[in-house]
Amino acid sequence: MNLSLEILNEHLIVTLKGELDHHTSEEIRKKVDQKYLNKNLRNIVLDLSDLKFMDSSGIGLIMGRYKNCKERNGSISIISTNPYINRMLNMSGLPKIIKIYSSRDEAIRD
Amino acid sequence: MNLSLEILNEHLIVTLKGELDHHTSEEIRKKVDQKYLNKNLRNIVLDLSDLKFMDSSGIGLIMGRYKNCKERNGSISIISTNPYINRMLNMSGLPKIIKIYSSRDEAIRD
Amino acid sequence: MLERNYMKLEFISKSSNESFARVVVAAFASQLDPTIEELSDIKTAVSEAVTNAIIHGYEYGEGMVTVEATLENNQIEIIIEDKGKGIEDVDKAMEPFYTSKPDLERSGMGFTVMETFMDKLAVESKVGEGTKVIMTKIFKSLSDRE
Amino acid sequence: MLERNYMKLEFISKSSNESFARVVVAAFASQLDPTIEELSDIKTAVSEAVTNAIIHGYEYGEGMVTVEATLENNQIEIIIEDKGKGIEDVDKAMEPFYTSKPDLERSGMGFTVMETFMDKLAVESKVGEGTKVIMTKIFKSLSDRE
Ligand SMILES: Nc1ncnc2c1ncn2[C@@H]1O[C@H](COP(=O)(O)OP(=O)(O)O)[C@@H](O)[C@H]1O
Ligand SMILES: Nc1ncnc2c1ncn2[C@@H]1O[C@H](COP(=O)(O)OP(=O)(O)O)[C@@H](O)[C@H]1O
Repeated sequence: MNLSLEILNEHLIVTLKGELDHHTSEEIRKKVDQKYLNKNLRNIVLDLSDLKFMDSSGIGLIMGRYKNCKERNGSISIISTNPYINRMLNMSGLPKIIKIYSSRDEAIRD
Repeated sequence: MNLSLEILNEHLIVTLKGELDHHTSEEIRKKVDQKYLNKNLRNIVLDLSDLKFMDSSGIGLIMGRYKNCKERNGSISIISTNPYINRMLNMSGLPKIIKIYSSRDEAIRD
Repeated sequence: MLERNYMKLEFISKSSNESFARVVVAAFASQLDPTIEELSDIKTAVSEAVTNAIIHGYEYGEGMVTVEATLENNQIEIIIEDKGKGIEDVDKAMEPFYTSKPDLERSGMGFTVMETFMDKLAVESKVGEGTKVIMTKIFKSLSDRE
Repeated sequence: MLERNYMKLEFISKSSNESFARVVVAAFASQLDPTIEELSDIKTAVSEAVTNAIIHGYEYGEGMVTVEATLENNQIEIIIEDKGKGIEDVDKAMEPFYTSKPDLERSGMGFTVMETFMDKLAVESKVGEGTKVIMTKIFKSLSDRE
Protein backbone atom coordinates (compact mmCIF):
# COMPACT_ATOMS: atom_id res chain seq x y z
CA MET A 1 0.00 0.00 0.00
CA ASN A 2 1.31 3.37 -0.99
CA LEU A 3 -0.17 6.52 0.53
CA SER A 4 0.58 10.10 -0.38
CA LEU A 5 -0.83 13.21 1.32
CA GLU A 6 -0.84 16.69 -0.23
CA ILE A 7 -2.33 19.92 1.03
CA LEU A 8 -4.03 22.28 -1.43
CA ASN A 9 -5.69 25.28 0.24
CA GLU A 10 -8.20 23.77 2.66
CA HIS A 11 -8.13 20.37 0.95
CA LEU A 12 -6.23 17.30 2.07
CA ILE A 13 -5.60 15.24 -1.04
CA VAL A 14 -5.11 11.57 -0.24
CA THR A 15 -3.78 9.33 -3.02
CA LEU A 16 -3.95 5.58 -2.49
CA LYS A 17 -2.11 3.02 -4.58
CA GLY A 18 -2.08 -0.76 -4.29
CA GLU A 19 -4.52 -2.76 -2.19
CA LEU A 20 -6.93 -1.34 0.37
CA ASP A 21 -8.07 -3.95 2.89
CA HIS A 22 -8.49 -4.18 6.66
CA HIS A 23 -4.72 -4.55 7.15
CA THR A 24 -3.67 -1.53 5.09
CA SER A 25 -6.63 0.66 6.11
CA GLU A 26 -5.43 0.94 9.72
CA GLU A 27 -2.25 2.77 8.82
CA ILE A 28 -4.01 4.96 6.26
CA ARG A 29 -6.62 5.98 8.81
CA LYS A 30 -3.97 7.01 11.33
CA LYS A 31 -1.91 9.04 8.87
CA VAL A 32 -4.88 10.75 7.23
CA ASP A 33 -6.50 11.71 10.54
CA GLN A 34 -3.25 13.02 11.94
CA LYS A 35 -2.71 15.34 8.98
CA TYR A 36 -6.36 16.38 8.72
CA LEU A 37 -6.78 17.19 12.40
CA ASN A 38 -3.34 18.74 13.05
CA LYS A 39 -3.31 20.99 10.01
CA ASN A 40 -6.84 22.23 10.60
CA LEU A 41 -8.01 21.35 7.13
CA ARG A 42 -11.63 21.28 5.99
CA ASN A 43 -12.07 19.02 3.01
CA ILE A 44 -10.72 15.64 1.96
CA VAL A 45 -10.24 14.50 -1.62
CA LEU A 46 -9.68 10.73 -1.81
CA ASP A 47 -7.98 9.70 -5.04
CA LEU A 48 -8.65 5.98 -5.61
CA SER A 49 -7.85 5.92 -9.31
CA ASP A 50 -4.64 3.90 -8.84
CA LEU A 51 -6.13 1.46 -6.37
CA LYS A 52 -5.86 -2.17 -7.54
CA PHE A 53 -8.06 -3.77 -4.89
CA MET A 54 -10.60 -2.65 -2.30
CA ASP A 55 -12.91 -4.66 -0.07
CA SER A 56 -15.56 -3.44 2.37
CA SER A 57 -12.86 -2.23 4.79
CA GLY A 58 -12.37 0.58 2.27
CA ILE A 59 -16.02 1.55 2.65
CA GLY A 60 -15.56 1.70 6.42
CA LEU A 61 -12.49 3.89 5.96
CA ILE A 62 -14.35 6.32 3.69
CA MET A 63 -17.37 6.48 6.02
CA GLY A 64 -15.12 7.29 8.97
CA ARG A 65 -13.43 10.18 7.12
CA TYR A 66 -16.86 11.39 5.96
CA LYS A 67 -17.93 11.70 9.59
CA ASN A 68 -14.77 13.61 10.51
CA CYS A 69 -15.32 16.08 7.67
CA LYS A 70 -18.97 16.57 8.59
CA GLU A 71 -18.02 17.52 12.13
CA ARG A 72 -15.93 20.35 10.70
CA ASN A 73 -18.53 21.36 8.13
CA GLY A 74 -16.11 20.18 5.49
CA SER A 75 -16.81 17.87 2.60
CA ILE A 76 -15.27 14.73 1.20
CA SER A 77 -15.04 13.75 -2.43
CA ILE A 78 -13.72 10.69 -4.23
CA ILE A 79 -11.87 10.26 -7.51
CA SER A 80 -12.40 6.79 -8.92
CA THR A 81 -12.04 5.41 -12.42
CA ASN A 82 -11.71 1.67 -11.79
CA PRO A 83 -15.08 0.04 -12.66
CA TYR A 84 -14.52 -2.60 -10.04
CA ILE A 85 -14.06 -0.08 -7.26
CA ASN A 86 -17.02 1.94 -8.55
CA ARG A 87 -19.12 -1.19 -8.23
CA MET A 88 -18.13 -1.52 -4.57
CA LEU A 89 -18.84 2.18 -3.95
CA ASN A 90 -22.26 1.86 -5.55
CA MET A 91 -23.11 -1.23 -3.50
CA SER A 92 -22.44 0.69 -0.32
CA GLY A 93 -24.72 3.57 -1.20
CA LEU A 94 -21.88 6.05 -0.61
CA PRO A 95 -22.53 7.96 -3.87
CA LYS A 96 -25.77 9.23 -2.26
CA ILE A 97 -23.77 11.27 0.24
CA ILE A 98 -20.34 11.66 -1.38
CA LYS A 99 -19.57 12.96 -4.87
CA ILE A 100 -17.55 10.64 -7.09
CA TYR A 101 -15.46 12.25 -9.82
CA SER A 102 -13.50 10.71 -12.61
CA SER A 103 -10.61 13.18 -12.55
CA ARG A 104 -8.73 15.23 -10.00
CA ASP A 105 -9.38 18.50 -11.83
CA GLU A 106 -13.12 18.05 -11.57
CA ALA A 107 -12.92 17.10 -7.90
CA ILE A 108 -10.90 20.16 -6.91
CA ARG A 109 -12.75 22.61 -9.15
CA ASP A 110 -16.07 21.62 -7.62
CA MET B 1 4.34 -21.78 -20.79
CA ASN B 2 4.61 -20.53 -24.30
CA LEU B 3 6.46 -22.56 -26.93
CA SER B 4 7.27 -21.56 -30.48
CA LEU B 5 8.96 -23.71 -33.10
CA GLU B 6 10.61 -22.36 -36.26
CA ILE B 7 12.59 -24.16 -38.94
CA LEU B 8 15.66 -22.45 -40.42
CA ASN B 9 17.59 -24.66 -42.86
CA GLU B 10 18.54 -27.74 -40.83
CA HIS B 11 17.92 -25.99 -37.52
CA LEU B 12 14.88 -26.34 -35.32
CA ILE B 13 14.64 -23.13 -33.31
CA VAL B 14 12.74 -23.62 -30.07
CA THR B 15 11.73 -20.48 -28.15
CA LEU B 16 10.49 -20.93 -24.61
CA LYS B 17 8.67 -18.27 -22.59
CA GLY B 18 7.32 -18.41 -19.05
CA GLU B 19 8.16 -21.14 -16.56
CA LEU B 20 9.94 -24.40 -17.34
CA ASP B 21 9.28 -27.06 -14.71
CA HIS B 22 8.35 -30.75 -14.64
CA HIS B 23 4.73 -29.95 -15.55
CA THR B 24 5.46 -27.78 -18.58
CA SER B 25 8.47 -29.79 -19.78
CA GLU B 26 6.35 -32.80 -20.71
CA GLU B 27 4.42 -30.96 -23.40
CA ILE B 28 7.51 -29.20 -24.69
CA ARG B 29 9.35 -32.49 -25.03
CA LYS B 30 6.52 -34.02 -27.06
CA LYS B 31 6.16 -31.08 -29.42
CA VAL B 32 9.88 -30.55 -29.96
CA ASP B 33 10.57 -34.24 -30.62
CA GLN B 34 7.65 -34.54 -33.02
CA LYS B 35 8.88 -31.62 -35.14
CA TYR B 36 12.55 -32.61 -34.94
CA LEU B 37 12.00 -36.24 -35.88
CA ASN B 38 9.26 -35.77 -38.48
CA LYS B 39 10.93 -32.95 -40.36
CA ASN B 40 14.27 -34.71 -40.45
CA LEU B 41 16.16 -31.79 -38.98
CA ARG B 42 19.70 -31.94 -37.67
CA ASN B 43 20.31 -29.18 -35.14
CA ILE B 44 18.36 -27.65 -32.31
CA VAL B 45 18.71 -24.07 -31.07
CA LEU B 46 17.04 -23.60 -27.68
CA ASP B 47 16.23 -19.97 -26.99
CA LEU B 48 15.79 -19.54 -23.23
CA SER B 49 16.25 -15.79 -23.12
CA ASP B 50 12.59 -15.12 -22.30
CA LEU B 51 12.32 -17.86 -19.69
CA LYS B 52 11.27 -16.55 -16.28
CA PHE B 53 11.83 -19.72 -14.27
CA MET B 54 13.63 -23.05 -14.71
CA ASP B 55 14.28 -25.85 -12.26
CA SER B 56 16.26 -29.07 -12.75
CA SER B 57 13.48 -30.50 -14.95
CA GLY B 58 14.79 -28.05 -17.55
CA ILE B 59 18.23 -29.64 -17.34
CA GLY B 60 16.64 -33.05 -17.93
CA LEU B 61 14.78 -31.68 -20.95
CA ILE B 62 17.97 -30.22 -22.46
CA MET B 63 19.96 -33.42 -21.83
CA GLY B 64 17.27 -35.48 -23.56
CA ARG B 65 17.32 -33.26 -26.68
CA TYR B 66 21.14 -33.35 -26.64
CA LYS B 67 21.01 -37.14 -26.88
CA ASN B 68 18.54 -37.04 -29.78
CA CYS B 69 20.76 -34.59 -31.69
CA LYS B 70 23.85 -36.67 -31.07
CA GLU B 71 22.18 -39.74 -32.58
CA ARG B 72 21.72 -37.75 -35.80
CA ASN B 73 25.19 -36.24 -35.70
CA GLY B 74 23.52 -32.89 -35.16
CA SER B 75 24.27 -30.35 -32.51
CA ILE B 76 22.34 -28.43 -29.93
CA SER B 77 22.99 -24.89 -28.78
CA ILE B 78 21.40 -22.66 -26.16
CA ILE B 79 20.68 -18.94 -26.06
CA SER B 80 20.46 -17.68 -22.51
CA THR B 81 20.80 -14.21 -21.04
CA ASN B 82 19.07 -14.60 -17.66
CA PRO B 83 21.82 -14.84 -14.97
CA TYR B 84 19.59 -17.05 -12.86
CA ILE B 85 19.14 -19.59 -15.63
CA ASN B 86 22.84 -19.41 -16.47
CA ARG B 87 23.59 -20.32 -12.88
CA MET B 88 21.42 -23.43 -13.17
CA LEU B 89 23.06 -24.36 -16.48
CA ASN B 90 26.52 -23.97 -14.96
CA MET B 91 25.58 -26.08 -11.93
CA SER B 92 24.59 -28.93 -14.24
CA GLY B 93 27.86 -28.96 -16.15
CA LEU B 94 25.95 -28.66 -19.45
CA PRO B 95 28.21 -25.86 -20.78
CA LYS B 96 30.98 -28.48 -21.08
CA ILE B 97 29.07 -30.24 -23.86
CA ILE B 98 26.67 -27.57 -25.19
CA LYS B 99 27.54 -24.06 -26.38
CA ILE B 100 25.70 -21.24 -24.65
CA TYR B 101 25.24 -18.02 -26.62
CA SER B 102 23.90 -14.68 -25.55
CA SER B 103 22.14 -13.85 -28.82
CA ARG B 104 20.30 -15.70 -31.56
CA ASP B 105 22.54 -14.31 -34.31
CA GLU B 106 25.63 -15.77 -32.71
CA ALA B 107 23.95 -19.13 -32.16
CA ILE B 108 22.85 -19.49 -35.77
CA ARG B 109 26.02 -18.07 -37.33
CA ASP B 110 28.14 -20.61 -35.47
CA MET C 1 -12.14 -29.21 -18.75
CA LEU C 2 -9.78 -29.42 -15.81
CA GLU C 3 -9.85 -32.49 -13.57
CA ARG C 4 -10.91 -31.93 -9.95
CA ASN C 5 -8.28 -30.11 -7.92
CA TYR C 6 -8.21 -29.36 -4.19
CA MET C 7 -6.09 -27.35 -1.79
CA LYS C 8 -6.21 -26.43 1.87
CA LEU C 9 -4.38 -23.51 3.44
CA GLU C 10 -3.96 -22.76 7.14
CA PHE C 11 -2.40 -19.60 8.53
CA ILE C 12 -2.20 -17.51 11.71
CA SER C 13 -4.95 -14.87 12.10
CA LYS C 14 -2.67 -11.90 11.43
CA SER C 15 -4.01 -9.09 9.31
CA SER C 16 -0.89 -9.22 7.12
CA ASN C 17 -2.13 -12.63 5.93
CA GLU C 18 -5.29 -11.16 4.37
CA SER C 19 -3.51 -10.30 1.13
CA PHE C 20 -1.62 -13.60 1.28
CA ALA C 21 -4.93 -15.52 1.39
CA ARG C 22 -6.21 -13.57 -1.63
CA VAL C 23 -3.08 -14.34 -3.65
CA VAL C 24 -3.28 -18.05 -2.83
CA VAL C 25 -6.92 -18.48 -3.79
CA ALA C 26 -6.44 -16.39 -6.95
CA ALA C 27 -3.39 -18.45 -7.98
CA PHE C 28 -5.35 -21.66 -7.44
CA ALA C 29 -8.47 -20.41 -9.26
CA SER C 30 -6.31 -19.29 -12.20
CA GLN C 31 -6.03 -22.92 -13.27
CA LEU C 32 -9.63 -22.61 -14.53
CA ASP C 33 -8.60 -19.55 -16.56
CA PRO C 34 -11.30 -17.20 -15.24
CA THR C 35 -11.84 -13.65 -16.47
CA ILE C 36 -10.19 -10.79 -14.57
CA GLU C 37 -13.58 -9.83 -13.20
CA GLU C 38 -14.35 -13.32 -11.92
CA LEU C 39 -10.94 -13.45 -10.25
CA SER C 40 -11.54 -10.05 -8.73
CA ASP C 41 -14.91 -11.18 -7.32
CA ILE C 42 -13.30 -14.22 -5.71
CA LYS C 43 -10.46 -12.18 -4.22
CA THR C 44 -12.90 -9.71 -2.70
CA ALA C 45 -15.15 -12.40 -1.21
CA VAL C 46 -12.13 -14.24 0.25
CA SER C 47 -10.83 -11.00 1.69
CA GLU C 48 -14.16 -10.37 3.46
CA ALA C 49 -14.41 -13.84 4.98
CA VAL C 50 -10.75 -13.99 6.04
CA THR C 51 -10.92 -10.50 7.57
CA ASN C 52 -14.02 -11.55 9.52
CA ALA C 53 -12.26 -14.63 10.86
CA ILE C 54 -9.36 -12.45 12.02
CA ILE C 55 -11.21 -9.50 13.54
CA HIS C 56 -14.50 -11.04 14.65
CA GLY C 57 -13.66 -14.73 15.06
CA TYR C 58 -10.44 -14.31 16.99
CA GLU C 59 -11.03 -10.74 18.14
CA TYR C 60 -8.12 -10.00 20.44
CA GLY C 61 -6.25 -13.30 20.31
CA GLU C 62 -4.53 -15.38 17.66
CA GLY C 63 -5.84 -18.56 16.08
CA MET C 64 -5.66 -20.51 12.85
CA VAL C 65 -7.72 -19.61 9.79
CA THR C 66 -8.38 -22.35 7.24
CA VAL C 67 -9.13 -21.77 3.57
CA GLU C 68 -10.09 -24.72 1.41
CA ALA C 69 -10.73 -24.54 -2.33
CA THR C 70 -12.03 -27.14 -4.74
CA LEU C 71 -12.05 -26.70 -8.50
CA GLU C 72 -14.50 -28.94 -10.27
CA ASN C 73 -16.15 -28.60 -13.66
CA ASN C 74 -16.68 -24.89 -14.17
CA GLN C 75 -16.81 -23.81 -10.55
CA ILE C 76 -14.79 -23.16 -7.44
CA GLU C 77 -16.00 -23.89 -3.93
CA ILE C 78 -14.25 -21.99 -1.17
CA ILE C 79 -14.59 -22.76 2.54
CA ILE C 80 -13.20 -20.32 5.10
CA GLU C 81 -13.21 -21.45 8.69
CA ASP C 82 -12.16 -20.21 12.11
CA LYS C 83 -12.36 -21.80 15.55
CA GLY C 84 -13.16 -18.46 17.15
CA LYS C 85 -16.06 -16.98 19.07
CA GLY C 86 -18.84 -17.85 16.62
CA ILE C 87 -21.97 -15.87 15.66
CA GLU C 88 -25.06 -15.84 17.86
CA ASP C 89 -27.58 -14.75 15.26
CA VAL C 90 -26.42 -15.53 11.74
CA ASP C 91 -29.48 -13.99 10.05
CA LYS C 92 -28.92 -10.70 11.81
CA ALA C 93 -25.17 -10.82 11.09
CA MET C 94 -25.92 -11.20 7.40
CA GLU C 95 -28.17 -8.14 7.21
CA PRO C 96 -26.63 -5.38 5.09
CA PHE C 97 -24.86 -2.75 7.23
CA TYR C 98 -25.14 -4.73 10.46
CA THR C 99 -21.85 -4.74 12.34
CA SER C 100 -20.94 -5.54 15.93
CA LYS C 101 -17.80 -3.43 15.61
CA PRO C 102 -18.68 0.10 14.43
CA ASP C 103 -15.82 1.33 16.64
CA LEU C 104 -13.38 -0.47 14.31
CA GLU C 105 -15.02 1.38 11.38
CA ARG C 106 -16.48 -1.81 9.98
CA SER C 107 -19.15 -1.11 7.39
CA GLY C 108 -21.28 -4.20 8.00
CA MET C 109 -21.08 -5.01 4.29
CA GLY C 110 -18.89 -8.11 4.42
CA PHE C 111 -21.60 -10.72 3.99
CA THR C 112 -23.43 -8.57 1.44
CA VAL C 113 -20.26 -8.42 -0.65
CA MET C 114 -19.80 -12.20 -0.43
CA GLU C 115 -23.42 -12.75 -1.47
CA THR C 116 -23.21 -10.31 -4.36
CA PHE C 117 -19.86 -11.43 -5.75
CA MET C 118 -20.32 -15.19 -5.40
CA ASP C 119 -23.09 -17.47 -6.71
CA LYS C 120 -23.77 -19.33 -3.48
CA LEU C 121 -23.12 -18.48 0.16
CA ALA C 122 -23.80 -20.50 3.30
CA VAL C 123 -22.73 -19.63 6.84
CA GLU C 124 -22.51 -22.16 9.65
CA SER C 125 -21.61 -20.93 13.10
CA LYS C 126 -21.75 -21.97 16.74
CA VAL C 127 -21.03 -19.66 19.64
CA GLY C 128 -17.73 -20.65 21.27
CA GLU C 129 -16.85 -23.07 18.48
CA GLY C 130 -16.31 -21.03 15.36
CA THR C 131 -17.61 -20.05 11.96
CA LYS C 132 -17.55 -21.66 8.54
CA VAL C 133 -18.33 -19.74 5.36
CA ILE C 134 -18.98 -21.83 2.24
CA MET C 135 -19.09 -20.00 -1.06
CA THR C 136 -19.28 -21.11 -4.67
CA LYS C 137 -18.46 -19.18 -7.81
CA ILE C 138 -19.53 -20.46 -11.21
CA PHE C 139 -17.22 -19.38 -14.00
CA LYS C 140 -19.73 -18.22 -16.59
CA SER C 141 -16.86 -17.45 -18.93
CA LEU C 142 -16.04 -21.17 -18.93
CA SER C 143 -19.55 -22.35 -19.73
CA ASP C 144 -19.64 -19.91 -22.63
CA ARG C 145 -16.42 -21.26 -24.04
CA GLU C 146 -17.74 -24.79 -24.43
CA MET D 1 11.56 -7.18 12.12
CA LEU D 2 8.43 -9.16 11.33
CA GLU D 3 6.75 -11.19 14.06
CA ARG D 4 6.71 -14.96 13.60
CA ASN D 5 4.33 -16.07 10.88
CA TYR D 6 3.31 -19.58 9.86
CA MET D 7 1.32 -21.22 7.10
CA LYS D 8 0.55 -24.74 5.97
CA LEU D 9 -0.62 -25.72 2.50
CA GLU D 10 -1.92 -29.09 1.36
CA PHE D 11 -2.73 -30.01 -2.22
CA ILE D 12 -3.23 -33.00 -4.51
CA SER D 13 -0.06 -34.36 -6.12
CA LYS D 14 -0.87 -33.07 -9.62
CA SER D 15 1.93 -31.61 -11.67
CA SER D 16 -0.18 -28.52 -12.38
CA ASN D 17 0.19 -27.69 -8.68
CA GLU D 18 3.97 -27.31 -8.93
CA SER D 19 3.72 -23.70 -10.06
CA PHE D 20 0.91 -23.09 -7.55
CA ALA D 21 3.16 -24.22 -4.68
CA ARG D 22 5.92 -21.88 -5.88
CA VAL D 23 3.55 -18.91 -6.00
CA VAL D 24 2.23 -19.63 -2.50
CA VAL D 25 5.64 -19.90 -0.85
CA ALA D 26 6.92 -16.84 -2.72
CA ALA D 27 3.87 -14.79 -1.68
CA PHE D 28 4.37 -15.82 1.93
CA ALA D 29 8.13 -15.18 1.91
CA SER D 30 7.53 -11.73 0.39
CA GLN D 31 6.43 -10.52 3.81
CA LEU D 32 10.13 -10.51 4.76
CA ASP D 33 10.87 -8.36 1.72
CA PRO D 34 13.62 -10.59 0.28
CA THR D 35 15.68 -9.75 -2.81
CA ILE D 36 14.54 -11.08 -6.18
CA GLU D 37 17.42 -13.53 -6.12
CA GLU D 38 16.53 -14.87 -2.66
CA LEU D 39 12.93 -15.31 -3.78
CA SER D 40 14.08 -17.05 -6.91
CA ASP D 41 16.26 -19.45 -4.86
CA ILE D 42 13.30 -20.35 -2.66
CA LYS D 43 10.98 -20.88 -5.60
CA THR D 44 13.46 -23.20 -7.27
CA ALA D 45 14.10 -25.26 -4.12
CA VAL D 46 10.35 -25.59 -3.48
CA SER D 47 9.80 -26.63 -7.07
CA GLU D 48 12.39 -29.40 -6.74
CA ALA D 49 10.97 -30.82 -3.50
CA VAL D 50 7.33 -30.61 -4.62
CA THR D 51 8.15 -32.22 -7.98
CA ASN D 52 9.93 -35.04 -6.15
CA ALA D 53 6.91 -35.63 -3.90
CA ILE D 54 4.69 -35.83 -6.99
CA ILE D 55 6.80 -37.98 -9.30
CA HIS D 56 8.87 -40.07 -6.88
CA GLY D 57 6.77 -40.05 -3.69
CA TYR D 58 3.42 -40.81 -5.28
CA GLU D 59 4.77 -42.21 -8.58
CA TYR D 60 1.67 -43.37 -10.41
CA GLY D 61 -1.02 -42.58 -7.85
CA GLU D 62 -2.38 -39.47 -6.23
CA GLY D 63 -1.75 -38.30 -2.69
CA MET D 64 -1.52 -35.13 -0.65
CA VAL D 65 1.59 -32.95 -0.60
CA THR D 66 2.09 -30.67 2.41
CA VAL D 67 4.13 -27.47 2.38
CA GLU D 68 4.72 -25.64 5.67
CA ALA D 69 6.54 -22.34 5.98
CA THR D 70 7.60 -20.40 9.05
CA LEU D 71 8.98 -16.87 8.94
CA GLU D 72 11.00 -15.94 12.00
CA ASN D 73 13.69 -13.32 12.47
CA ASN D 74 15.53 -13.13 9.19
CA GLN D 75 14.82 -16.62 7.90
CA ILE D 76 12.22 -18.92 6.41
CA GLU D 77 11.94 -22.59 7.20
CA ILE D 78 10.13 -24.69 4.62
CA ILE D 79 8.98 -28.28 5.17
CA ILE D 80 7.72 -30.31 2.23
CA GLU D 81 6.21 -33.67 3.01
CA ASP D 82 4.58 -36.58 1.23
CA LYS D 83 3.12 -39.84 2.52
CA GLY D 84 4.42 -41.74 -0.50
CA LYS D 85 6.88 -44.55 -1.13
CA GLY D 86 9.84 -43.13 0.77
CA ILE D 87 13.57 -43.34 0.00
CA GLU D 88 15.60 -46.43 0.77
CA ASP D 89 19.05 -44.84 0.77
CA VAL D 90 18.90 -41.11 1.43
CA ASP D 91 22.66 -40.59 1.08
CA LYS D 92 22.67 -42.16 -2.35
CA ALA D 93 19.55 -40.24 -3.38
CA MET D 94 21.28 -37.00 -2.48
CA GLU D 95 24.34 -37.66 -4.65
CA PRO D 96 24.56 -35.25 -7.58
CA PHE D 97 23.17 -36.74 -10.79
CA TYR D 98 21.72 -39.82 -9.11
CA THR D 99 18.19 -40.50 -10.29
CA SER D 100 15.96 -43.56 -10.10
CA LYS D 101 13.96 -42.32 -13.09
CA PRO D 102 16.29 -41.62 -16.03
CA ASP D 103 13.44 -42.79 -18.31
CA LEU D 104 11.45 -39.71 -17.20
CA GLU D 105 14.46 -37.55 -18.20
CA ARG D 106 15.17 -36.61 -14.60
CA SER D 107 18.59 -35.06 -14.20
CA GLY D 108 19.26 -36.25 -10.65
CA MET D 109 20.04 -32.67 -9.65
CA GLY D 110 17.01 -31.96 -7.43
CA PHE D 111 18.70 -32.38 -4.06
CA THR D 112 21.86 -30.63 -5.29
CA VAL D 113 19.77 -27.62 -6.29
CA MET D 114 18.03 -27.55 -2.89
CA GLU D 115 21.41 -27.74 -1.13
CA THR D 116 22.95 -25.02 -3.26
CA PHE D 117 20.06 -22.57 -3.17
CA MET D 118 19.12 -22.94 0.50
CA ASP D 119 21.23 -22.52 3.64
CA LYS D 120 20.21 -25.75 5.36
CA LEU D 121 18.74 -29.00 4.06
CA ALA D 122 17.66 -32.12 5.94
CA VAL D 123 15.86 -35.12 4.50
CA GLU D 124 13.91 -37.64 6.60
CA SER D 125 12.40 -40.63 4.87
CA LYS D 126 11.03 -44.08 5.62
CA VAL D 127 10.19 -46.65 2.96
CA GLY D 128 6.44 -47.06 2.71
CA GLU D 129 5.75 -44.05 4.92
CA GLY D 130 6.95 -41.02 3.07
CA THR D 131 9.53 -38.26 2.84
CA LYS D 132 10.04 -34.95 4.60
CA VAL D 133 12.39 -32.27 3.31
CA ILE D 134 13.28 -29.48 5.73
CA MET D 135 15.04 -26.45 4.30
CA THR D 136 16.02 -23.06 5.69
CA LYS D 137 16.92 -19.90 3.86
CA ILE D 138 18.55 -17.00 5.67
CA PHE D 139 17.75 -13.64 4.12
CA LYS D 140 21.21 -12.06 4.03
CA SER D 141 19.66 -8.94 2.57
CA LEU D 142 17.74 -8.54 5.83
CA SER D 143 20.72 -8.97 8.13
CA ASP D 144 22.57 -6.35 6.08
CA ARG D 145 19.74 -3.92 6.50
CA GLU D 146 19.93 -3.89 10.25
N1 LIG E 1 -15.98 -15.27 11.50
C1 LIG E 1 -16.80 -14.58 12.34
N2 LIG E 1 -16.77 -14.84 13.67
C2 LIG E 1 -17.58 -14.15 14.53
N3 LIG E 1 -18.45 -13.20 14.13
C3 LIG E 1 -18.53 -12.91 12.82
C4 LIG E 1 -17.71 -13.57 11.87
N4 LIG E 1 -18.00 -13.08 10.64
C5 LIG E 1 -18.95 -12.15 10.84
N5 LIG E 1 -19.29 -12.04 12.14
C6 LIG E 1 -20.30 -11.14 12.72
O1 LIG E 1 -21.17 -10.71 11.67
C7 LIG E 1 -21.17 -9.29 11.59
C8 LIG E 1 -21.39 -8.83 10.17
O2 LIG E 1 -20.29 -9.21 9.37
P1 LIG E 1 -19.99 -8.43 8.01
O3 LIG E 1 -21.23 -8.35 7.19
O4 LIG E 1 -18.80 -9.07 7.37
O5 LIG E 1 -19.64 -6.95 8.47
P2 LIG E 1 -18.38 -6.32 9.23
O6 LIG E 1 -17.21 -7.27 9.13
O7 LIG E 1 -18.13 -5.06 8.50
O8 LIG E 1 -18.82 -6.13 10.65
C9 LIG E 1 -19.87 -8.86 12.21
O9 LIG E 1 -19.91 -7.54 12.67
C10 LIG E 1 -19.68 -9.89 13.33
O10 LIG E 1 -20.47 -9.55 14.46
N1 LIG F 1 9.79 -37.46 -2.18
C1 LIG F 1 10.48 -38.54 -2.61
N2 LIG F 1 9.95 -39.78 -2.48
C2 LIG F 1 10.61 -40.87 -2.93
N3 LIG F 1 11.83 -40.82 -3.52
C3 LIG F 1 12.42 -39.60 -3.67
C4 LIG F 1 11.77 -38.42 -3.24
N4 LIG F 1 12.61 -37.38 -3.52
C5 LIG F 1 13.69 -37.90 -4.10
N5 LIG F 1 13.60 -39.25 -4.21
C6 LIG F 1 14.62 -40.17 -4.77
O1 LIG F 1 15.86 -39.49 -4.81
C7 LIG F 1 16.37 -39.46 -6.15
C8 LIG F 1 17.17 -38.19 -6.39
O2 LIG F 1 16.32 -37.04 -6.33
P1 LIG F 1 16.74 -35.70 -7.06
O3 LIG F 1 18.12 -35.34 -6.66
O4 LIG F 1 15.70 -34.69 -6.79
O5 LIG F 1 16.79 -36.06 -8.60
P2 LIG F 1 15.62 -36.40 -9.66
O6 LIG F 1 14.31 -35.90 -9.16
O7 LIG F 1 16.05 -35.69 -10.89
O8 LIG F 1 15.61 -37.89 -9.82
C9 LIG F 1 15.15 -39.61 -7.03
O9 LIG F 1 15.47 -40.11 -8.32
C10 LIG F 1 14.30 -40.58 -6.20
O10 LIG F 1 14.73 -41.91 -6.38
